[in-house]
Amino acid sequence: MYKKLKPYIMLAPVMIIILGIFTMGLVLGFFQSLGYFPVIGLNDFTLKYYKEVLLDKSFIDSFKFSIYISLISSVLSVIIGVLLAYSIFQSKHKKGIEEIIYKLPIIVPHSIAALLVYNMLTQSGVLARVLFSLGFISEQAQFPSLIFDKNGIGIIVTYIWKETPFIAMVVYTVLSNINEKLAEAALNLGANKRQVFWRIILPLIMPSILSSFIIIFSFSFGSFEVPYLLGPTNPKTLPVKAYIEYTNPDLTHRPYTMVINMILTFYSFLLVWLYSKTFKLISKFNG
Amino acid sequence: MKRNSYISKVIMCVIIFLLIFPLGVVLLWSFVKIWPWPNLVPRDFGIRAFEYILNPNNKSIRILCFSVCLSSVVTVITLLISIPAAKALGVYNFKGKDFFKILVLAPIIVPTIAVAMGIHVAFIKLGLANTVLGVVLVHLIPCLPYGIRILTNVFEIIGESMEMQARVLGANSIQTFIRITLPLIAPGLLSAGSLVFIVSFSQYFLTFLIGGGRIITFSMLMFPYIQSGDRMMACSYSIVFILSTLVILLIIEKIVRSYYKGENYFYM
Amino acid sequence: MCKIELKNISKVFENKRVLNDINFTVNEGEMVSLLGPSGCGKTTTLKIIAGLISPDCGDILFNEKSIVNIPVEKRGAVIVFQDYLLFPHMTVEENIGFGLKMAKIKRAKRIARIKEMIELVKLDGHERKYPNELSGGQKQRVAIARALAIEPKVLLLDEPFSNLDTRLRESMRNFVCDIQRKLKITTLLVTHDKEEALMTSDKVAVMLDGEIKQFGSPWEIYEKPVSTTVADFFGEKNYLTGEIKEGIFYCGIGKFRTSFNKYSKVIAMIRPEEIEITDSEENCGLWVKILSKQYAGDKIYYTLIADNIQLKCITNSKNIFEVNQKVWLKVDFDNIVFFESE
Amino acid sequence: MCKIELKNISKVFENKRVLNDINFTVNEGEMVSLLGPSGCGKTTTLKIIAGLISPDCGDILFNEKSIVNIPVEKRGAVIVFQDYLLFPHMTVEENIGFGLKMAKIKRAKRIARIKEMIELVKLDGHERKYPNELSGGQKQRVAIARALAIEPKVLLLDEPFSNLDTRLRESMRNFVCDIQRKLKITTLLVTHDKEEALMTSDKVAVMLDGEIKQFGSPWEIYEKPVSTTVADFFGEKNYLTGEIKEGIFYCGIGKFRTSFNKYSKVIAMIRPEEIEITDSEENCGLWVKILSKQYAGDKIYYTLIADNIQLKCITNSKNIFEVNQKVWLKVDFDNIVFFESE
Amino acid sequence: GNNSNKEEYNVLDKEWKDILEDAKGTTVNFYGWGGSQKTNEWLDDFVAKRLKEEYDITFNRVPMNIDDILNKLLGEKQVDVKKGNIDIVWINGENFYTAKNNDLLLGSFTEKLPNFNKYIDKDSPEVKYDFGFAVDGYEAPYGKAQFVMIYDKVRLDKAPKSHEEILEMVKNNPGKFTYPAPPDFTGSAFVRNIIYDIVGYEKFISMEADKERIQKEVAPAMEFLKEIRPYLWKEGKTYPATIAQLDNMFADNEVLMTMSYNPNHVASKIVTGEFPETSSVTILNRGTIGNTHFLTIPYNAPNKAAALVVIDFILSIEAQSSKYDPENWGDLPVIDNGKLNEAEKKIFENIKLGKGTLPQSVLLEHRVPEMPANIIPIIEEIWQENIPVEGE
Ligand SMILES: Nc1ncnc2c1ncn2[C@@H]1O[C@H](COP(=O)(O)OP(=O)(O)OP(=O)(O)O)[C@@H](O)[C@H]1O
Ligand SMILES: Nc1ncnc2c1ncn2[C@@H]1O[C@H](COP(=O)(O)OP(=O)(O)OP(=O)(O)O)[C@@H](O)[C@H]1O
Ligand SMILES: NCCCCNCCCN
Ligand SMILES: [Mg+2]
Ligand SMILES: [Mg+2]
Repeated sequence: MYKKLKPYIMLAPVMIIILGIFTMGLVLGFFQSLGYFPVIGLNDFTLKYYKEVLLDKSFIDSFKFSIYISLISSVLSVIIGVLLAYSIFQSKHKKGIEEIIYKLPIIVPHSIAALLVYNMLTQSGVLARVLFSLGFISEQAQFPSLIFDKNGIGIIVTYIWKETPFIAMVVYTVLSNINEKLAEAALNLGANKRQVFWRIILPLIMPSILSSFIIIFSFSFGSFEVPYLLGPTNPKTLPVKAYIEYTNPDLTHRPYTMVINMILTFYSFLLVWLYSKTFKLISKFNG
Repeated sequence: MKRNSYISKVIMCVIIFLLIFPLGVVLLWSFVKIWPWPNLVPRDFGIRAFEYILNPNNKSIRILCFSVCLSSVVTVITLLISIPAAKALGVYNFKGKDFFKILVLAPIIVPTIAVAMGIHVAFIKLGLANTVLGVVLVHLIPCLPYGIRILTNVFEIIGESMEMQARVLGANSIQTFIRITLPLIAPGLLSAGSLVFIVSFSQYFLTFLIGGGRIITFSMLMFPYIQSGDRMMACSYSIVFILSTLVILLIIEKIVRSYYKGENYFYM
Repeated sequence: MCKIELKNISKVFENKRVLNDINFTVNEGEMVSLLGPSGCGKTTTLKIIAGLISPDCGDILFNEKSIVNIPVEKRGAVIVFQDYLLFPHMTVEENIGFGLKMAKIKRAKRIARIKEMIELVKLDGHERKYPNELSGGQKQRVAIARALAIEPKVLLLDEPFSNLDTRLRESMRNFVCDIQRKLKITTLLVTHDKEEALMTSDKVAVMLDGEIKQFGSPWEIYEKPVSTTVADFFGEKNYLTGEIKEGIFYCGIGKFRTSFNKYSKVIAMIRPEEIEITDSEENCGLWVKILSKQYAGDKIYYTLIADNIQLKCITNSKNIFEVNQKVWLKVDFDNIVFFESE
Repeated sequence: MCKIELKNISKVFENKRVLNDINFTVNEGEMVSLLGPSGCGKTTTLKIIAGLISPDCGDILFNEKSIVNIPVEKRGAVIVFQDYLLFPHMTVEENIGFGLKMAKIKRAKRIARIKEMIELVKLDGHERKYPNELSGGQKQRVAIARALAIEPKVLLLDEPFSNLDTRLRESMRNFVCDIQRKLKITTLLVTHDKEEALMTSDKVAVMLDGEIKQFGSPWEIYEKPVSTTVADFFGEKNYLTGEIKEGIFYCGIGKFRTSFNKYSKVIAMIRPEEIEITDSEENCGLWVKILSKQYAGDKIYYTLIADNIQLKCITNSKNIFEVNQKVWLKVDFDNIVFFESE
Repeated sequence: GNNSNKEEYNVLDKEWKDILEDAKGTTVNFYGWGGSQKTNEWLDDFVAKRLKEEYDITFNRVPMNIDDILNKLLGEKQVDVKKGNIDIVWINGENFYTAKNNDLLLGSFTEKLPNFNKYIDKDSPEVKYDFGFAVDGYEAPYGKAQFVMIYDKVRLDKAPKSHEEILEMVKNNPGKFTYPAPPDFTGSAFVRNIIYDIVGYEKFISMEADKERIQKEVAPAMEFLKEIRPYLWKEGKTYPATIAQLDNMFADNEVLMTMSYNPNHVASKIVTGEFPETSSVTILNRGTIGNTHFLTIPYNAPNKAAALVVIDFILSIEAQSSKYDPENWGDLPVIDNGKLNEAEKKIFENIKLGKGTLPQSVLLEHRVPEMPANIIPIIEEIWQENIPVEGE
């Protein structure tokens, strides 16, 4: 009996905190999204806010833009991060400085990261200046628009810069825990280095890649700072929309904030769930 | 073989350069007075921002120390409760495991502002608002997912057999935890710990709300400057922020490593 | 000093019954060998005794007391695992000293004991190495030393000598047996080496497919196997199906006098070493041809053919015969084992 | 079909010379056993041949061509590792099929081959299991199957049968040998089982402390060991120091006639199985007392004492004597090995 | 502290000297935006020091954005927290409106303050109204701001002084001008200034928050914004999200102009070296919007007495003049010049004007009032619907 309960007992403290603190918040947020917010005099439950938000033509654009940003940035971060982790792992003969410095961007808060990418990529940024002094461009306007642009390049670059080391750190941690003799065994069975990576290393670190992907995807899907600071005026990502509604001093706008947030939450859970399901399917049938 | 590791060295260096170079620019910016287009080097330098930060009147350094302590406490608590949870998720098979795995990500998935007000109300009711305890508790929320996920991965790899061996040799569960589990997960603990520290250290929205201004952290001082676009200030604060985090992390890493290294010499 | 009783232990893994109603008793201070083919459930049995796996049903008694609810570390039953499971973050010394430390043995005493153990398992000079710097056999010795260091009440050895060379194996075995006898450690030894099992143990348990097929003294097990499967376990045998009528055993290769007369339809089991071959015709011989021969140092393995029936024969290497040579075969049918055949 | 030559291979690990000037040749399709005590450098040798460790100096030739600069996966030398190293994220099937997949074998062919291998190593029903659900011996069999599946040019076996019971061991051994012979796979086998080494191999290399002490046919190694250390490797021996004068060997237990006369100061090595004991006095006997006795199924190990010198003796279990019984001892000093003593 | 709950309730009934007495030895928590080094320094170095010396009050500045402050108060209101943390809030406009409307504030307290009574022109619309909303004594003026545009004399020899000149300028310098996208505070103010410049301000001052009506009234201004769009930075396809970014773009020579709601902003930016010495401000001839920022006390302020004392101190000549000095902050004073004696007037006159700024008199001449706060989000909405173009 105890054996059966043991995992639940071990999860209990975490669940008490997550559920305990979260449920209250989520329920209140949900009520507000339904227009129930007595303290400012909204006393009726209604679906009108949902209807309004969902029917707003810019909502779909924002939704697509959000998905696009977080998907592209997360996928690229994962690829570069894994590449980085593996190459550090490979070239590690003795512990080098690179093992510490690659982690630096993790320490940098997102808003600073935005500032930093801004410094690099605007038409008067460091990159433009370098190109100018090398003679590749002759005036600012020739430098492509990478910040506040509708392709969200600035946002994506910021997320990649911020999350690549995160992925690399997680993957590197796991890599160094894998029995390296397994790679030897694979080499010995005729796998070349690439195959060792794809067939042995990658599948073994895949669970960690998956969960870090989920983390960075949901983070970038739900956070407003970077797209707010570097995004185009139109379309805005959903979190930016929600944030702008939230900061509207007219509190009767609060239900819109909550509607957008509830939709965001719902889709994040859905995507995470779908992703982990498909991942399971793939890993079952690739044999 | 040789050529391969050469290539990976090059890849590594390029990526690391791209990651680090912008930080160099931040460092530079914290001393820049003016840097007009198209100069490659700033026109004028100054130390206004650092003077401000070091000025005791605005308590930046005191608040920095407090923040470090606060985040350290949060980190320790997060890790302590993440370890059993991660072990359960990583080692055992039980009903609803997948559900729990997604649930622990909830704090990342659900936007903070969606739950902030509810949390605030709850904390006021519980008498936790405006207290250090309340802030510590609320920091656990965004920190836990990182702690749990990373440690879960580690537990999935190391499994349970070493712990079993220790139990068989007469170690009780606490001894097993301290002598076997901890050292085995130490690298993962370092990663998780540093990330959790960072997440807590850079929290500001929840700190505002629950700390209510009673508890002021370094990020609360820093963020207005980032928003106001005072690049010299923002970059200087960032540099202080980054350096202090780095120092803390290095100290932790040193302590952890020396603790387990030290065992080799005076283990009896 | 602990008597172990297993009562009706069963265990199912993923719908497969791995252990099926296991019952046996190991008396205080006894050494019992557990033999059985790969995958028959030996490791699982040890793990259940140590408390690392809980049985689906059944009870385990240590000194007449049920211990199924006692936590692992309180049972005092130490396993030496088949795959060593050395702590990777500890040196050889630290690994060996781990259990002592857990038992809160004083530093000075601990150091002395570790030193002693390291000498006994002949790992001097490797004290400061980490497991990944050790050879397979060295790892195994550390695992043994680690378990013995704490002088456990019950010692569970899972093929502890499999990666050691004959000499080291012998000396380690003697050393373990000595300690075992001196301290009266109740010991259960899983081994694939039949000689090891027969020579070192007070009793032998033969396990097949999750069941104990025979449990008895080495002599009983070897000389009086309850079935051909048990018998086969101690080296390949020759089986001759036939009938016994009036003191005569009729079979494919001829008829032989025997004093056995319990059943009429029988299978005669002839151990290869019970077959003698010579090139000089003596009394009551049988004429056979040598089909193949394998040199094994002190012995030679022959395959013989007599009337289309192949027989295995092991002789010492003094008389060497050539393949295709015709030789005379001699079997003492009075002393061989007959099983009833249906 | 590959001839392997090792030339002056040396390897130092952390200031300790693990391999010291190793030289030997394995001819095409030969099976060579590598014997040696734990930690002597056997695994290291195999890893160097496979390319997993690079030697500090020396050269390795495959078919007269140096391969030290050829990457591991191109060498075609497959190791079966002592600690299995199964891929934890792959099922038994997938593990076995891994090498085939790497070699881009077509799916249908691959599946057929995997099925065949699984049958051969008797793992039917375990195809879909993951390594952590297998018993020790099952893991070892997967490791063997995985290596053999790709029919390598060179097969390096590191104690591949150590966790298997005698019968399975024998059948696996025969199966490996069959394949080896059929495909002429040049094979190097590390084993602790002296019988295995002597029976299966074309040549035997005895390694001690990182050096090859003797390299020759099984018969040479067993019958003509170059030193007592090599001899000891095949079971414990009796050594009698003495002098030979005019065809008589004088030693602690008496004087014996011998035809050997190369040296005068000698050590006589008498294998325990070369000592015969009887209770009836025959010609030229010596009177000894039985000190202890160990039952080992088909054999009995006795310790005898004659004039304060202990002798080990192994007999078949037909004549059973009791401890303290006095028996007559017979040794054929004409056929024993003498070493020069200094 | 030494003030029990009961006393707090009656703080507005108390005598000023009792209030001073109550405030003594206590700590006051001042919550407000903390993104300006100058402002922070003025509070930390000057105000805190003087309060300690004069009233033995410990001044604790908490940097917090107004929306966070309101949310905090709102949360406390829901649970009816009697004693919060915030004593003073730096506030104005819509946020004040929200706070007042949701009963988050203490009440009418300004009459209690000696300096308010002595120096402030209570009938001035700038004191009576905050973005068109009646103040009713719920907040005390703190400083004044006025919208200005900033340019670099070296790069732009003629600063535009009307919307027509802006059009001319952008046509001559395509891609070199832009404004922050509303609802950025300054960007929104720019749009309103353009509206005023084109259709005049008078009709908006008492206009109802009726979207259709507003839409009609601002249509010409929207047309103008569309007209200049192709000549804007990035062809008007996107706009900086915050004024901070526009400032940086100006500092980096990416655009020719930036703008500010603080006429002294340029001076402090020149002092810090972010803007070139040749930077200067310009205003529109038909006037630019001015507003006042205020200080208020939340309903559940734990130390209301000290809050009153601090606000009173900030309304003193000493504080207002110190604040006006561009070396310190450069924020326009709220004191009515007419209520000062000669010596006091001298104090203000002696303060050296910051580099690049306009004298207070010029500013006041061109000062027009803000629209009612509830119109502003509607205009922002209209802008959002009309101006930004989706990518091609
Ligand atoms: N990475 C290493 N660092 C230091 N020493 C090592 C390392 N690997 C092996 N050794 C040492 O080298 C010696 C030879 O090791 P090797 O594994 O070749 O032995 P082996 O002959 O295979 O022994 P066994 O039969 O026990 O497996 C051992 O003494 C071992 O301790
Ligand atoms: N976790 C598991 N899940 C499923 N099956 C398992 C698991 N562990 C063991 N088994 C199966 O149980 C059976 C018995 O395993 P056990 O390890 O006890 O065998 P063993 O007798 O020790 O064999 P060996 O001599 O090969 O080590 C094997 O068939 C094995 O495949
Ligand atoms: N807002 C700062 C959070 C920093 C932590 N980021 C970790 C990477 C995953 N998003
Ligand atoms: Mg086993
Ligand atoms: Mg080895």
